Amino acid sequence: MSSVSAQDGSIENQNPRITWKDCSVLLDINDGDRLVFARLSDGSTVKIGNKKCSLRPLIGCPFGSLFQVETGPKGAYLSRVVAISEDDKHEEKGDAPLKDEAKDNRNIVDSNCAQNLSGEDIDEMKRQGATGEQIIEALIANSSTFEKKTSFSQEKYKLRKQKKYAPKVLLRRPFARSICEAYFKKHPDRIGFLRVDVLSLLLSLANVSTSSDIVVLDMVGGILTGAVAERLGGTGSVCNTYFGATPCSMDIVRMFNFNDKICRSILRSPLSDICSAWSNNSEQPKNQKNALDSECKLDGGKVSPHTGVDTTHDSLHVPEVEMIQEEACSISIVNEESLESSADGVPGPVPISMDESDAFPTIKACKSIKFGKKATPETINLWKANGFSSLVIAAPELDPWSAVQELLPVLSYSAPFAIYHQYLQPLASCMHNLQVAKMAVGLQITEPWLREYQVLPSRTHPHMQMSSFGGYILSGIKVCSGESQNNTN
Amino acid sequence: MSSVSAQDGSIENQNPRITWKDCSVLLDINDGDRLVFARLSDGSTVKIGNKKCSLRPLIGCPFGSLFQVETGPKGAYLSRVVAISEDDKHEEKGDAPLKDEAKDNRNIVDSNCAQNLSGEDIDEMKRQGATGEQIIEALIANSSTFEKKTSFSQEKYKLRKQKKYAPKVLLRRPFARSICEAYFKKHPDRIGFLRVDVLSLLLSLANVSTSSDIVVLDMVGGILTGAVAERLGGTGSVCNTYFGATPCSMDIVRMFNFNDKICRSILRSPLSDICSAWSNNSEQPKNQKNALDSECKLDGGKVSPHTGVDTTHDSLHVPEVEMIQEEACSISIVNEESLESSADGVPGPVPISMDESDAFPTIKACKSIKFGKKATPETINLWKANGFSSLVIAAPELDPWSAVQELLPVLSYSAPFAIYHQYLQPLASCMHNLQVAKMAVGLQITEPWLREYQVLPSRTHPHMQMSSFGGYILSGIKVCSGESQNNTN
Amino acid sequence: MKPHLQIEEEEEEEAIRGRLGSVKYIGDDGWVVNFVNFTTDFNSKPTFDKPCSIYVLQQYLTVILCINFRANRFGVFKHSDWIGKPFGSKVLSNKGGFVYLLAPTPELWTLVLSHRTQILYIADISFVVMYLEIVPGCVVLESGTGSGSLTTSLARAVAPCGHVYTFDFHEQRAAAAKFSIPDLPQPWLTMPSAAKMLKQDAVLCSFSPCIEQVQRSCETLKKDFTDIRTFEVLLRTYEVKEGSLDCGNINKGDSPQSLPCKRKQSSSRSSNGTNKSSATTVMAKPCSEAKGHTGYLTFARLKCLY
Amino acid sequence: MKPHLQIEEEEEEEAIRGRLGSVKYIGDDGWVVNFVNFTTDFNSKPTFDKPCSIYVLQQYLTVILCINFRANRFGVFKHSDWIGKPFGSKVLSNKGGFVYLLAPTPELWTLVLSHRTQILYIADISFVVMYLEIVPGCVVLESGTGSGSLTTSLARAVAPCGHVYTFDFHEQRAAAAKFSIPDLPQPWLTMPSAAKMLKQDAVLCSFSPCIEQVQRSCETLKKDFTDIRTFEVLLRTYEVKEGSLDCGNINKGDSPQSLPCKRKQSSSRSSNGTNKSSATTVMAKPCSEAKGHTGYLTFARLKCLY
Repeated sequence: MSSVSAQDGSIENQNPRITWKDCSVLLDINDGDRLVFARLSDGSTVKIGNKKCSLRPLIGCPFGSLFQVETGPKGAYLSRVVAISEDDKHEEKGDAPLKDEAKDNRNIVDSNCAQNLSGEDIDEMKRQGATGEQIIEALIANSSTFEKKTSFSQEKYKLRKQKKYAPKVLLRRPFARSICEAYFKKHPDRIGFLRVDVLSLLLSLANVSTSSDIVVLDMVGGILTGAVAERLGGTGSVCNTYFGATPCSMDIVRMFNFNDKICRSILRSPLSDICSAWSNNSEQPKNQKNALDSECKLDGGKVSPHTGVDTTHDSLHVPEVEMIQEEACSISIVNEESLESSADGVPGPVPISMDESDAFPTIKACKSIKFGKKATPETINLWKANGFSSLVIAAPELDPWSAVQELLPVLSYSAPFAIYHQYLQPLASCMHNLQVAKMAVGLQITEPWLREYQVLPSRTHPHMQMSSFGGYILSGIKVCSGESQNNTN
Repeated sequence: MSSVSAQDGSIENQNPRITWKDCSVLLDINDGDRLVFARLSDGSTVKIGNKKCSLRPLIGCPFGSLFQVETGPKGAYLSRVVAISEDDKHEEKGDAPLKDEAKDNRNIVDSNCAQNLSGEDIDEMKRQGATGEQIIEALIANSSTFEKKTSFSQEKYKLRKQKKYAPKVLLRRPFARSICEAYFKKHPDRIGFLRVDVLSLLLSLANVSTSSDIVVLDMVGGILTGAVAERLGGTGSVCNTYFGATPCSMDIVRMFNFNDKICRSILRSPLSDICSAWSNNSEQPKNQKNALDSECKLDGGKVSPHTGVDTTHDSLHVPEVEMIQEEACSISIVNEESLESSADGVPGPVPISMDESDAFPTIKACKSIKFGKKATPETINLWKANGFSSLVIAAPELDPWSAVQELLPVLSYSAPFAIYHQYLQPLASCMHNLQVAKMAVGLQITEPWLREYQVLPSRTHPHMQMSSFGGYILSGIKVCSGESQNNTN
Repeated sequence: MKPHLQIEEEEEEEAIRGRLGSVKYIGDDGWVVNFVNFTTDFNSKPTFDKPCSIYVLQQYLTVILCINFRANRFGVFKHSDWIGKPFGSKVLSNKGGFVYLLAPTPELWTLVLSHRTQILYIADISFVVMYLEIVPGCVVLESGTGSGSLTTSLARAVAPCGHVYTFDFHEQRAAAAKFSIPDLPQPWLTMPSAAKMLKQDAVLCSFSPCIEQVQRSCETLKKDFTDIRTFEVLLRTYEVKEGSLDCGNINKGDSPQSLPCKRKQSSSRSSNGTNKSSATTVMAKPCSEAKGHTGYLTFARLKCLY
Repeated sequence: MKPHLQIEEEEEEEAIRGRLGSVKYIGDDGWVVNFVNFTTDFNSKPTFDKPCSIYVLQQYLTVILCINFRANRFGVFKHSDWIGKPFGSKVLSNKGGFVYLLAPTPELWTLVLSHRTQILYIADISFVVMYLEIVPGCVVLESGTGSGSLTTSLARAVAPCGHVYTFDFHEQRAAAAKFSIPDLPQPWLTMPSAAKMLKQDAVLCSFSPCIEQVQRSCETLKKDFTDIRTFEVLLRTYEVKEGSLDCGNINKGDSPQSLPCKRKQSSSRSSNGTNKSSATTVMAKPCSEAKGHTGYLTFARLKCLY
């Protein structure tokens, strides 16, 4: 099996392949050593090493482009690297790694005096305008041990020097995958230690699919809400619910390049509103299910009647001017520098930084694309008419059974649910309670295990360091506990 | 790193490399398809397929010998297979698997009519005295699809036929490793699902080493007791303790080919006896530790004074005639057939069978090598003088903290302990209690993960089916919780 | 097209035009699968000798459509009783046995297949969809349809307006929806042509059971692709039971408490005369057997060349 | 010989004749290793340019012997205070800090080393000793001493009357007791000679970090060995904490209960006005980081040829 995906961008500009002004990007510096979220503008910059580089050269470039820091008359700037065809490289190097199998490092004594080039020499080269590559070449030429090393060690040496003297910046699309990976690598606590394979399994097990109405309890910074919305692509709706009166943060949704349609599909509603709507009328959603069936349309661009969230914008229930500013988040233009100022007390939501010195910007001004509006009573009633099609919970600090007891009733029958948790025992208790109450079938607790490999000639092995834990998932399908013989319509 | 082990049998005939009459062996039939424990005697037999073969030809053969079922004038018999040098094989086959890489099975239709040889034809061949190999050759010659198969599929085909028509029996040494593997594969419930890597880790974490006195709570059929005794090699002692009045079964110890010395090092004692001995005198064992130090000898054949179990036999505290028959197990000679009769009601301990039709024999008569004698008060006092040097618990049905509370006091300070359990939560509670009470340091819960690989040209990958769980281990080191400034002797 | 994804070879009872139908029987201790019929396209009748497009039409699944499921050991079920029932309903047999009627999902489909031949499992599938960054509107090419287990998930992810093109090289297999690991074609042969078909920055995934295929694929990929990464995903499942652990009767020695491995008995055994009581709790542990390996997933991103 | 197994390069305070000494400092949250001195042989002074034999002399460890451990951030410890104390004692510093005096074991030795360079870990070591069926009296040959982490465990298993012969090819490394994975020699070169030295039915083990080494080793082994099996062993550790989960304040909406990922706060937060109370319990979960790979262990049994 091999699969390839290519987007044709048929959904209105949702995931274009070329950056634009004000778009959100993920900068991968030196092969994952640093990961920085940024918004591209004429004024935004990124600090690499001790140099500040403008992000303007990145605007209009395809995602996937590689840049390198170069020094011009006006200081450091990012310059696009043209990919070298591997054909030439290959012929040149051949299977060198195999040839020197018999070579080993037994005679190399690490004395720290193998390098004849001093720090001053290098500084002098820089002053004279030497490129990173030239410095690396000089370092190799002046190393007394380089030639004795195995080609593997030589590569390692070069890579180390490249990272220092010629850092590379890869322009990446901020998708659920890359955002989750970036957070898991740098700040796993901010996404509740949710690993990307676990997130992907949550979405599968909850059957997140087009035109669904998905209720999420997202206490993992918004990564879950964003990932669900990305999958829905603006069809259906995501209801981000929360206990109490204060919504959970979903700052991470800002990292996605969501268009208007997707932003509008992300709604918030306190659990109390939802529960009270359901309890006002004790009728089960299943009773309306068939009635609504005839209204359903396949076409993704049409009205999705069971949600009230219109994908073509004209039947929106709340006029845009009525959006409650406090509860709606907005995507705004700021540049990478804003971290420092926000750390100094600029008001706004918690800044999300990926590194001591890197941050995704805080909100300052708004060219507003809003997401996370509060759901209106009308929307809630439309949700209620059908019941939610799936439930996803990622609330590391919450007892799963408490949440499930409140949230399972708002699901339609046969709707799948998936609950992420870091601890096994609370999920086990929850599963046991669901079994005893016969509220669900297909219950299982799973734990994915992810391993990455280094695949190199003669040096293939799993990575030596790995994440040994990504979390547990309890999943199941809600059923009618009684026989439904009498319910035929 | 590469290690090789060769035994020189310097400990009095403990692990000879050649079988003898009455020795216990593990028969590996068709590459692990069946595993049978048997005791070699003139009359013992093993049933392979529908043929009963005498085990007599195995007596006097080196462990590791391979046998094949052949049919002679007096019926089926086991005949030793002389190993073929791989040199010849290799030249002949070359790298065939690589050559037919482009071949695949796309044109093979499994129609079940590819074989032209009927069951009657094969029966007729057998009547005419054809060997297994001849039948296999005939099957290949009469297969219309064999030539079209990839060499990989051809090998698989041959192996399948070989297992059916020319079954092979490998004569293996019954060591802790092979016994544990055999049980885990065929009857994991009888050893509490204790996987061999977990057993090995238990022994390491408990620092099982020469001349130690190890207290074990073995509710896993005796595999733990046997493994510990094997490591001690007759030095020191194993105290198999138990709750209540009825000892736990340690039938599996019979599978080991233990000599007299090792058998005598395995003792039983109810926990109540041990605990009451300790409480009779509240002095801590640490106070005697230094006093005994000068008596210790390095030489493995000498008296091990802190145990009372003498490795040279002359200072044994209980005369052999006084051995309590009910509590001592014995190794006896029976043959593989005895399973059937024992199933029909022959009295004796529970038979341990590895298969529907295979069994390790029950006790019938005794040429008695006894193990598991009840420890005398003198022995218990000697244990008490030093404290036990380690504790190992494998009691799947028991709450670990209950057991640790009783057993930790009988350990000497700085003694390591290791507890196996199938459930995480009870071990977590136990660990937490030990931490709070400051009874131990270096506490950790670990879970080993074992994976086997298929390594074949162009077909290397982990085994598709694996044991995904071998159990958890809680380990730690007992310490003095108070400052011991005043205890200097 | 129907034979491709139909896995039970019983005859049809009713002809249902192009709708998804899936029935799962839930036994006392988990899933027991009796029948699944899974037609994936509504109007067209594509065949598998040429690439075809597959949609998963979730919106249409409000009427239960089931065929060929007549009886299991718990009795006979009348299908006419089922039609029109809401999903999630429990329906009874003549003997009082029951089944739940569930809406089909790609996961249920995969679960059904997992009882049969080698397929991609849910952990791999989920990871592939996520890693390839497949969102509505994407166009995906799948080489090696196999059982269709990945196909249904890809289709779900690209819906409503994307496309999945899928093909298989094995005629009989495409018809029988089987796929066995050692006979897979060499993935590296397809990679240069994949590179030509892909858009810039598109991501490729190759699933290979053996490490040698991975080694060779990675070598080949280096020419046109970058960010080549190889992963393995496995799934561990846990079993949950209610039970208790014996807290022992340690000092008295008056009640026989030998505890050989009789698992069934333990929780009901009374421990008399102790001050330790063993309360019943919910206990979870990993299942003992698991899929030890499915395959290696190699991902690569097409280089940006202009 | 001492420099081979001594890993801290501080000077000695007292000269201790050939005894094992190991001191581990136990911090508030686990092991912190300050010093280890580990001399493995009693009388001889073998050097590592020729094979030597190593005994672990557990019987002699009733007097604590420590050197070079003078001070840590918790204060200064007087070594003369320690001598003669029983193992397991807690001893205090001038500032009230404490250490426990523990008898050394191969596991403690390995634990100490794990803070430094690449070595064999306890799961691998345990499995190797078990799989090679090493019992008292065995004679074991170890090629590639490395850090000595396996050696001490082998020595423990063969004691009291067996022998471990060990050697290393790297002069400086044997002296510095380091060993780094990619520079390992090719194990397949030593296998034919190993086959000549081994007794019939003896078991060989080869530890290789890369799969290509395994593939090549297995090819080479086929000539003289049988039952060739390759394993990988990893260890997952669990962290235990006391805590509680929020049971929420679901319906009222009157108390602010937004729960972003502030882990520290959660257990102390009061949940007013609910009938659900969150009791404190002991909770365990796997540690997030682990050794993802150490190496492949290939075992093989010498063929019976006579």
